[in-house]
Amino acid sequence: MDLRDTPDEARFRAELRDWLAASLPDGLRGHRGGAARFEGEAVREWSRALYEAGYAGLTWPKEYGGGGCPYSYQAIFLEEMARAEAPHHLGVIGLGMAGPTIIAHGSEAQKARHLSRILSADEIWCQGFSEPGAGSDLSAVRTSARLEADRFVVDGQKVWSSFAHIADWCLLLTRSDPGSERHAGLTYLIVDMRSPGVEVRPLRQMTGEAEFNEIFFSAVEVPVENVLGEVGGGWQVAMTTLLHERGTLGFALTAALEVAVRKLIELAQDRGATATQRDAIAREWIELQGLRFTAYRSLSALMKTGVPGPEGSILKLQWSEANQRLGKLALELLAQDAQLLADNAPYGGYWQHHQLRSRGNTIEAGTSEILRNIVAERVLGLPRSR
Amino acid sequence: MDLRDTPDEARFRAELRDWLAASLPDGLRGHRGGAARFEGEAVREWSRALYEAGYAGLTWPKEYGGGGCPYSYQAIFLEEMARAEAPHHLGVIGLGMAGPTIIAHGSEAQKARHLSRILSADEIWCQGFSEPGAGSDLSAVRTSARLEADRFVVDGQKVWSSFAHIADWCLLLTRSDPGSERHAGLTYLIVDMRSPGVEVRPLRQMTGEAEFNEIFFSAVEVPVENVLGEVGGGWQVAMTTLLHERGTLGFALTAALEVAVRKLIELAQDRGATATQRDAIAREWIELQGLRFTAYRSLSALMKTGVPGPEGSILKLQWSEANQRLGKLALELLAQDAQLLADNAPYGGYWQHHQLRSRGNTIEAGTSEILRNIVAERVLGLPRSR
Amino acid sequence: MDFAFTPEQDELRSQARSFLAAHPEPSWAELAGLGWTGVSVPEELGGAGLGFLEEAVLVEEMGRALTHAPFWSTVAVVLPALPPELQAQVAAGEASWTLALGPLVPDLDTATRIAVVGGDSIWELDGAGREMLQTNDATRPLGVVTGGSAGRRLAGSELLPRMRTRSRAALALEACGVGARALELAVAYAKEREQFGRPIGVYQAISHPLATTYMELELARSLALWAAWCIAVDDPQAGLAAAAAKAQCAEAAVAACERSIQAHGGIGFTWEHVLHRLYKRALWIQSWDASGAQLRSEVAARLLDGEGE
Amino acid sequence: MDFAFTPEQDELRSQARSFLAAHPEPSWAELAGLGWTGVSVPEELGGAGLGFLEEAVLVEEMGRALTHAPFWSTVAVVLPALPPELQAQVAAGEASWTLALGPLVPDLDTATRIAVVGGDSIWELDGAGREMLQTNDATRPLGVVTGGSAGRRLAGSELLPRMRTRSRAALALEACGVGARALELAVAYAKEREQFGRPIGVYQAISHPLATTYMELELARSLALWAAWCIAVDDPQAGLAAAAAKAQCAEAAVAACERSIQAHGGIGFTWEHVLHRLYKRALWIQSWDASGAQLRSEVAARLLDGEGE
Repeated sequence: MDLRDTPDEARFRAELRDWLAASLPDGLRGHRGGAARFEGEAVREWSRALYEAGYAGLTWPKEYGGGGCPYSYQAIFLEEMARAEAPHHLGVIGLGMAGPTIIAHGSEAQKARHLSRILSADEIWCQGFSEPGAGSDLSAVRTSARLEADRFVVDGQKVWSSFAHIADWCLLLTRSDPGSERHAGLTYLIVDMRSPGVEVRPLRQMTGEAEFNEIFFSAVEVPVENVLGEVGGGWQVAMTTLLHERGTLGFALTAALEVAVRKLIELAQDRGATATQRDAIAREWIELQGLRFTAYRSLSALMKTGVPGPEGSILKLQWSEANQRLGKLALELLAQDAQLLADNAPYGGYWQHHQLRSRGNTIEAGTSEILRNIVAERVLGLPRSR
Repeated sequence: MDLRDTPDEARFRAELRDWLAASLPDGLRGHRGGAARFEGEAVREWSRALYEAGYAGLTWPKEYGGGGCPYSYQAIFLEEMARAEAPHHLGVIGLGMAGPTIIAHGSEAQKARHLSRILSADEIWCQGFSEPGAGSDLSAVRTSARLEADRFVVDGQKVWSSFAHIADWCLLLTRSDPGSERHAGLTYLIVDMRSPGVEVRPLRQMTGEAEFNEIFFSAVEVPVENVLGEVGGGWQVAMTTLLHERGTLGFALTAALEVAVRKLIELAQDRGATATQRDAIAREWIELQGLRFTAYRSLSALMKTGVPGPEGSILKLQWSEANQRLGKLALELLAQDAQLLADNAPYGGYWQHHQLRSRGNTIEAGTSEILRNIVAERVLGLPRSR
Repeated sequence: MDFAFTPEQDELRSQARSFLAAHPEPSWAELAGLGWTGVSVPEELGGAGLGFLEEAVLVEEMGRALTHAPFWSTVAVVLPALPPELQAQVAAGEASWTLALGPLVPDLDTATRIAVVGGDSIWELDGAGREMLQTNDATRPLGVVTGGSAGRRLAGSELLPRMRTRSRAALALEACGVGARALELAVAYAKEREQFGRPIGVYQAISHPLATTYMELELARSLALWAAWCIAVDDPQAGLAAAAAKAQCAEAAVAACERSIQAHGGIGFTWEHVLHRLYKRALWIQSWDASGAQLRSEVAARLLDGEGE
Repeated sequence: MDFAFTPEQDELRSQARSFLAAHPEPSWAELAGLGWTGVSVPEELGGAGLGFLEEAVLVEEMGRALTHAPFWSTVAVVLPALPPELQAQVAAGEASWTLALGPLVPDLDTATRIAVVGGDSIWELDGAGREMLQTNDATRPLGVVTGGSAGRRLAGSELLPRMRTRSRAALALEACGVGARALELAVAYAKEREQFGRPIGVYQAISHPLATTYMELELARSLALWAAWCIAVDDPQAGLAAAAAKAQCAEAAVAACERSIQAHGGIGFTWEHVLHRLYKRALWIQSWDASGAQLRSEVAARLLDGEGE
């Protein structure tokens, strides 16, 4: 056990920190997240800069243009990016989900076509998983893909798809066997978002911003060579995608929480805090350290065994609740000023946005109810809940 | 709406308060509850004194020796008893459950034999509902009653029966039809606890005291005239018992909580409290007022419509959690002295006992899980949970 | 001991519920026409001569409906400070009021007149500029006043504690309305929305938090009604009851909205759904005047130090 | 970055788990025979020359087993203050220690020797009377010492903060052991106990609180291991980490026991079941030295006022 960076890790961290200090444009620093993270040419240029410096796809194999680094490098990368308050590479879905799934299940042609363009932010991806009738229950997918000669014809609707409004490609889960039920008969397709019949409508959230989209598919033609994995084997491939989503997610979340806790402490120093508020702030700082070191423990297991430790399954859930408590605590510190938005608001409205946005954290990417089921069943071994 | 006593209620309260001041022996004042409430001749004498002063069975019909008073009198009685820290009448089960069930479903002979003796504490009752395999699921009762000529022969085991070790009679739920399942085929029997084949074993709790008992029945003979209600109709009769248990229970609980909150405030004044502890104490005091006025609202509905308001269903659950928080808060105020028991303990160990005993509050008389199901299904109308 | 509304009060509630459901932004004249703005104004001044319990019914319903009107600021806050002829104007629907106590002033977009505190008196503020701010709860916006000067003297400032007590009790009641509606929406959704082949209300992960919400709201409502009754009969516990009620009801309403959003899943997080507006009102109520912690600190001072008795 | 135990440390844990399951009240000589009392004592003094991480493994396992022995007070608290030859006695199983800092002294029934603080030094207390008190946790009883006088000087009192940090980290680790065992008992019971025709673990009202317990305990354990590592390598954050860990682990263990009791229903509330003993140890740990709130107030002072940096 040694919680310090190895000499190689320390060197990587120091270089990255220097590079960030030199390369991150001032306009992008202190990025508050939300819809702003998709927009503007600056974010795309920043993504390209990350790629050119070798920071895109750190853990991807070198043969596909990645860094071939151990997972700890990705963890360090996420920590330092968050500490610098730098926006993420625009290709979050491509780097974290589509790319790894293509590496695991894709054809050589698919690998050649997509992987390097994902790294360089020349291709932006979105995913098409959730449907209006199938939120937590992914196996209830009804978007249909009908095989006609050398192409699938896709009809249906997806929802809660971030990046869809700027995406070039969609990783789409469809039902290719109309008589099938639940996990069988699903096929995973790579869909060109510029195909005729694809329509994207932004979904406005309670923050007033639109970060997610609905995607409507009407008779969209997808060539059979765009099947990812086997026809009818979509469920297994989708599970790979979700596993990759959850791999180093904990680090990204914890690193972002660290920034928010630091800002909360500054807020309390600026405005003063009562004894009960100080107690709550200390509680959140302690919880953050717990999350951070739990992410380290999970990562150590991943690096030793190739499988993330069971501790990792708890990070998203605990983070989401911590992030919600943090936002409410900040509003309490702001008192009546918490009502102010935009220009009048203290700290540019950071906390007002944070607090409302955080209500989505326990819903998106697996609701807390589903995640508790998963912990109960897969980690504790309790019987499947009804 | 008028939260004040009516002139009649005010007179009743004033008389009761004077009577309590004059009649409650010093040795019984400030009674901490727990197993002590069963024991000693003093409690039995006190019960008889309550009876003689007309305070036993206040809401029972006059024809059965009761007071024939409105429910508000019972509420006032419970409040004043708690404020005086007086022990309850020893016949809690008889007064609150057995008596009302006999009044509703009993034969004339049963009424004549039991009712007045319950009031005078000459008969002490216990109930036999829960079984080792049927805790929250009462319909899983397996204690059998086999009809042989003019008597039932009872075999089986009951558990969590308070007062059984001093009881003269048991209100016993049995399965009289061996082929039946769930709510059918149950029969309610009145069992003489001195019958051959009845054995009572005290169950020691985490407090170190034994407040509950196991009751073992082997070939216990019960005459058929001791069936309460119809043979096979035990479930319906049992529901009457439970309804009566929950009728004015809220008042008894709230009144007891009021005493504990008062003691908590005294403790905080004696020992000092931090700002966070003061916040928690205020929260509990506010919660107590919420419970108290919710009990009033439920009572107003009961007096107007004959049915307790739905608000009443929440009192036991909310009270139990409040009582648990209170105990933990007191231990926090006691700091390391919280470890001390018996003679060394501050306040004679009141809080150490209170805190441990309170862990049973969310389990006994309907677990909080079952009570939440009941609120979800019967009050909110949600579908039956699985 | 009677803790139930009269049939007339129940009737007022059902009238209010149906009117407000149809009119989220009623004009002041419409509210006056219904007799609501003068419900507690004496009959000789054109009011109904009723009391705070009837006002309680109305503000609870306005919370539920997220009514955008200066009813709380006029009737719950400023009315007791108004001389008889100004009370008559309120009853007649000719004037509505708000109180500028701090830099942020509520209902400044709709209230026609402004009261301020200066020295030992409460005055009408004349000739002030108004600037509306972009704020979180669009149904109760805040603004700032600029310039202006003290006009007519309305009352002595010894009335302020009573006004604050009424304000807090009314906000507590509004919070009860907000919370109850958020819960109803969640219950309806849980009966109808299916996942894994069953309505989600069968899952205790959904149903138990909603049961908890029901329980918290009922407890909170008992406190709000206690405070309302104390005000109606001028009970000396009114200030304490209103502080307790405001603390508990605001937090219960916020939690009710949060659990309702969670039960709704993604749809509850959208701009189109009413839930976020209920949530923002609940947050408004929580942040206005004094937070739960501040109110509990007042309560603790009374309980532990005997202050304010 | 490596946050995993070595195979040797894992082996020590499995040895400890099986020995302690069989010996809830081991003699000091038995513990010495296993090499545990001298695990961090230098090899030249008869110890194993290992460090706090190995001690961490042992105290976590002793928490789980509710071991009744003065291991925490001797090894986690007093050991660093002992001169070499007294450390050798501990390693050899010839002496065990407790520290009398306040009126209540832990492990006074089993520890053979007593350390006290006086002036700028830590001393051995000679010739004191011992009186055991009736206390809540029978596996770590408290007593009071009477009379006695300062004997040998053990160390300077500047060691006290380090001793307190070790004490807190060790209690945090014990709490992890207690909580983990309470959770395991609840999970096993939820798989086996049937109600309404199904094992109760299928009901989310049972399974979700247990999932929450797992999550809280894992988070808490990460903090305890962080603190242990800081102590092992003499990291300057050790004091802060130990305060954070003690606060979080004690509360997580108390909550784990409470949820486990609840999941067990009536049987979990009985004297015969081990749960109440786990619960009483968790409460002991929570109340000893400083409560969660006191520790958080230390943490807040560092974060907000820059104290102790």
